[in-house]
Amino acid sequence: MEDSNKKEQSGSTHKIGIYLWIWGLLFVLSFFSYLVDWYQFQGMLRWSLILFFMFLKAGLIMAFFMHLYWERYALVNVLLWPMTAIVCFICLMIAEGKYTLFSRLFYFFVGG
Amino acid sequence: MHVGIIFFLIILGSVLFHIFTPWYWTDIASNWQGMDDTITLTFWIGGGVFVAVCLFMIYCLFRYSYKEGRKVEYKPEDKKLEKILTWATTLGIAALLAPGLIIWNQYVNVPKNALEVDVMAWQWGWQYRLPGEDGKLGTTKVTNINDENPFGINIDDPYGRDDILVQSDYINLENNKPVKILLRSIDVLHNWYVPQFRSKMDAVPGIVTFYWFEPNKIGEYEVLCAEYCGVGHYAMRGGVEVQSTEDYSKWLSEQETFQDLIAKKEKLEFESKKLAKNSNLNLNRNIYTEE
Amino acid sequence: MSDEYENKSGYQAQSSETIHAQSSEAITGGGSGITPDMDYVRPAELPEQDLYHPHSFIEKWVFCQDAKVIGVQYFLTAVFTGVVGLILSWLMRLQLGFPGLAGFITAEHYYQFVTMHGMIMVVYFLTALFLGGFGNYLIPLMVGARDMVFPYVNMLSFWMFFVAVVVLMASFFVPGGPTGAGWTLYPPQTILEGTPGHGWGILLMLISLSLFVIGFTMGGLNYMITILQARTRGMTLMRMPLTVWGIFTATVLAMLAFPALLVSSIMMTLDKLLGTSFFMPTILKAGEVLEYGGGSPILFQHLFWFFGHPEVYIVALPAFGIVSDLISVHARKNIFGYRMMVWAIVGIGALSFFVWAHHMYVSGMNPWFGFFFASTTLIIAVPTAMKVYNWILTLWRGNIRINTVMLWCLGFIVTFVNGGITGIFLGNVSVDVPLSDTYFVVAHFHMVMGIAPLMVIMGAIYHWFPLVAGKMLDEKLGKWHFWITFLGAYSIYFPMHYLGFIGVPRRYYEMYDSPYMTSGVGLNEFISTAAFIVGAAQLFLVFNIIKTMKTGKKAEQNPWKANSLEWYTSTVPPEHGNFGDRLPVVHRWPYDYNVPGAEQDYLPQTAAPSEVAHTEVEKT
Amino acid sequence: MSDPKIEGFELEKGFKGMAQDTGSDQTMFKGVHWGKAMMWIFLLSDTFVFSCFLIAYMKGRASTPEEWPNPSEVFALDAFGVPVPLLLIALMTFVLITSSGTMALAVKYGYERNRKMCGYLILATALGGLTFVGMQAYEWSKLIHEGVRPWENPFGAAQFGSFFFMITGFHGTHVSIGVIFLFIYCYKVFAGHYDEGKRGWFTKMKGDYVEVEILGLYWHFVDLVWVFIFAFFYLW
Repeated sequence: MEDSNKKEQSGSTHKIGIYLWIWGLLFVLSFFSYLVDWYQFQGMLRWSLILFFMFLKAGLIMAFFMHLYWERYALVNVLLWPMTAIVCFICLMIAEGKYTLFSRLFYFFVGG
Repeated sequence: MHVGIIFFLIILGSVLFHIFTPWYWTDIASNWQGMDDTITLTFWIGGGVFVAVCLFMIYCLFRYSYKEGRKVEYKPEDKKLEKILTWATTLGIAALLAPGLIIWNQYVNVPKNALEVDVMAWQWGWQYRLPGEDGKLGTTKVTNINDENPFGINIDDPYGRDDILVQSDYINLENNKPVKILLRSIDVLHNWYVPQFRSKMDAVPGIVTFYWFEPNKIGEYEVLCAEYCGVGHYAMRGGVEVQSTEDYSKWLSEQETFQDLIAKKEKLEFESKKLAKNSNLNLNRNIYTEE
Repeated sequence: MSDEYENKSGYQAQSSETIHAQSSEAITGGGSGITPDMDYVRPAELPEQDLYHPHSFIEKWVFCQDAKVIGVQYFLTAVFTGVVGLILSWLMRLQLGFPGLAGFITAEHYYQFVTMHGMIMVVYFLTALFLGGFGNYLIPLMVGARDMVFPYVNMLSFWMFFVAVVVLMASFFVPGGPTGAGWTLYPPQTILEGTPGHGWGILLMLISLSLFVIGFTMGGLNYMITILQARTRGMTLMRMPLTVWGIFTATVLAMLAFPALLVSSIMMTLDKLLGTSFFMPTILKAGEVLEYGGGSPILFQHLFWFFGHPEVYIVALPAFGIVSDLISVHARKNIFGYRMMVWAIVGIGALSFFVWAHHMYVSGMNPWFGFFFASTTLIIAVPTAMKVYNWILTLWRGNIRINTVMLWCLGFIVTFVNGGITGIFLGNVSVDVPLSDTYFVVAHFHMVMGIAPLMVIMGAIYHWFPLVAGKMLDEKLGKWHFWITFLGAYSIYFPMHYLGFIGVPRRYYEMYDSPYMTSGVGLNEFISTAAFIVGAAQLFLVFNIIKTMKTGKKAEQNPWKANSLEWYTSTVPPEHGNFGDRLPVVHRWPYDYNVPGAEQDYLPQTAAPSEVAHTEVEKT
Repeated sequence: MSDPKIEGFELEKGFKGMAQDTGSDQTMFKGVHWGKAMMWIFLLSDTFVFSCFLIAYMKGRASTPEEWPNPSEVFALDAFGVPVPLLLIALMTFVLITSSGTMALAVKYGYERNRKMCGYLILATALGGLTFVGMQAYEWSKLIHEGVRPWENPFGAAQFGSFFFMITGFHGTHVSIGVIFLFIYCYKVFAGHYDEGKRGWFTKMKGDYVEVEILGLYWHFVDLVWVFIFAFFYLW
């Protein structure tokens, strides 16, 4: 175990530049997503911008700060595939939330 | 040897039990014959697989029980056999799934002419509400519920005024007329279930759930609560009586509407005010404290 | 050697269409001639694990870091909870079969028994027993590791589980008693008056569950990393015994499913303590509107079953794995379709995250979900059926030892197929409508995830007892134990399905006043009687163990003539570190039984190709 | 990190490499330290925890017929007499990303065995985390002053407060735990435990700079979760 770590250490560490770059990029992206609120974009534009910046930031943190970009695919895939279950859960809960809201509005407010 | 025989007797016993069981479903009294048919189909296919698998296992026990020096096959896999089995199973599964989905499609699509019945559940009892002449139910709200308004109907909803109120665990339904059960609970989960109708759905507080059926056999049936709802769950029973059209309309005409109830309460209040001068009669009997 | 090795070695085994992995000959690039390269297995990537040996009695037996001791600790604690669960089930059957006979069982008590029985059996008994007990004991041995990779965390895991059990048991003694909300804990009734134990009982239950999840996470990390990162030389994933595959996949499921349980526990605790309304809509009780509003009870059900359905497979997959190994060893034949079995386990595990709402067909969720979940649910039936076929095809043309272990496996096949078929009824959405919430469901899940895994547990106990204790359990007592348990359990749950057909709802304290239920009286009496007998029959095992420990025959090193690594330890029972000075080197899969040309009817995983060069090990 | 060198074979890249790793013996994640693999799997599990929280929040918010409070107004902060929307949240995000950056650099210097730099950067990260927790405490007390409670709030749907306190509270707990460990590791780095491979207090495992990376993974994860909370709770 120890040996393998030493090997890792003797292997290349990354140049400091890449970290600073990503760091700066994260600030800029956070600032942009803040501007989405500042200018009060509404509707699809707002949501798509929020999601875009969110995924970009998350991706940068995972890829570079957490070194996933340099990891071998075995690890990357093990970590990312389970997210499909979450995606499925999210999609179904969106449908469920809408259905609940419809039921509440229809039977308790609108009627007919 | 005897092991195989005992296992064989178990399988034989299971099949015989299934054929001669005195415990089987009650006579169906609604349009959901399709559910029963799918169950029967599943029994044929599933039961066939069960018997086949077990008999094959028993055969292996007889044929290949331990013998020193028996020649054993060494064949880690057999692609062809595995492929055949996979496809056969997939086919069988598809044959079961298809009717299931078709019937579910009917189950969630309520016919346009269905009579809406509002079933209100609480710990531990039921009461029912039918639409009046306008054919529509008024909207409701849990917080509206009080002595004057036991169903919590929104007073300003024009559809609600003529709603017919059945303050009883028992309700009558018209034979051969589709019914859309709208389930509503004011406290916890319940489930309005009549085994003969084959259909059920939970009543969930906070939303209204629904299902439909068409009763097709005149008679009285017991209503059971099929979702655990606290200590009184097992005692939460009600009843349905399916009647012919004449009997049903006679029964319907005897029921009071929300309008009647309001009028009656107002009259009662007026009189009680007079009475109150003489005695402190407490009319604030709350139906929900009864169990 | 090594060019050839680098280019053609193990990594082709994965992509070539054969199970080359089973034989090292593949690694040398084929050829049946004896060459020195034949036995080559590449050197260890990692240095030997740095083990911390115990220095005192407490470190050796209480806060022990040896996975084998932890496994036994898990096992015994889980069995203790199981006994509590068994007694609760007796009390329930007493009430159901002979109502009024035991006057002290009120409706409140009955519902408390139901709830605690369910929760204990599913979570604290079966999950802990399979993953904590068998997992801890067998994983390091079977993959050829000295211990779990994080022994200290592993020890914490057990003690966290122990505290969870203590908290759970404490709820029997708090005011109001344990919760009686049903093991699914559906709000709103769980935390409202009208449900027994809605105060302290439910709180302790939620705390205990959270502790269990935290404790399990620590254990689960160990199991996963040990299997992924600490295998011995030559042990590829495709050479692992199916037991390890089953436990591994179940652990992955647990790591991903328990979070949903943790979240729903936290949210419900907040609803109870702080008066938040995550799951609580506006509620009118006893004429008063409670201070809740706007929450959704169905949300809880989704979260719960997002955990709950994988949980079913967390119990089932280790059982699948273990039974595969037992059948193969005792039928003296390779497991049929090993790769199919592995993919089936993985596939079932992955699919289990997409089927949860089949528990909720009649819950009032969005009705269109029915189509999606019925389809995904029935798709799972295909890999499951493949596993069943492969078990019986393993028996076919084998040389079957009909001993106690094999009997339990046969019992498993019968009960599992039975329960699996009834699962197709319940998974198929519109067939589920008349049957859900009736005794059909109770019978189904007891058959498929109660009795079937229990059969495997018993088989596993008879199989591995010689390894753990160094003595052979008595066969005769074992057979009595099997037949009474199996026949009894089958006659409990097989007829119970038919109660469900009549329409008897589950969770009824008493049910005989309805006209179409009265016919069930005799059946219920019969079921209850059988339940008492089956429960009592477990004393055979207790007696057997006591007798064996006192006077039993000493076990030889590898009494079943099995191939997998746990039987090739330096001592029996294995000591801390498992394998003595040198870790074993693996050359083949663990199912080389009755290989043509071999002298014995088994080839251990450690047998090097050059030692058995004259055999015709399967290459295609 | 970068591809490890393993005696006995050449590592392929990409999906081919994945097939190679999966089919190989001994380890599946080549060159990945046990502890690091453990932290990754733990984070995967923790992702599911936070996902469940956020999904519950989404479902709760989507299905409430009551007005959902406008976070832009609720979380506004007066700066020089002008209400600036989400000012505090923006600052918190800034602090957390800053600390994430320092942590990333700490990991880098750790691998270069630059004890001093590594230690100072961990210290900076810990202080950043502490600032974040402090700001969160301020935010909570401000909202509580305004009448927001877990069970009700003056702005609209009651679930707003419930989900806010629960999710940010759970995230805050993660940050706090992280800060505690950062201080411990900071001490251990400065004391040179990782240079000399000193055994840990409890686990008796030999210390190594890889532990800094493991802690770093946790800390970046906390930041990662904040990205999602920021988007879904404050901006949405």
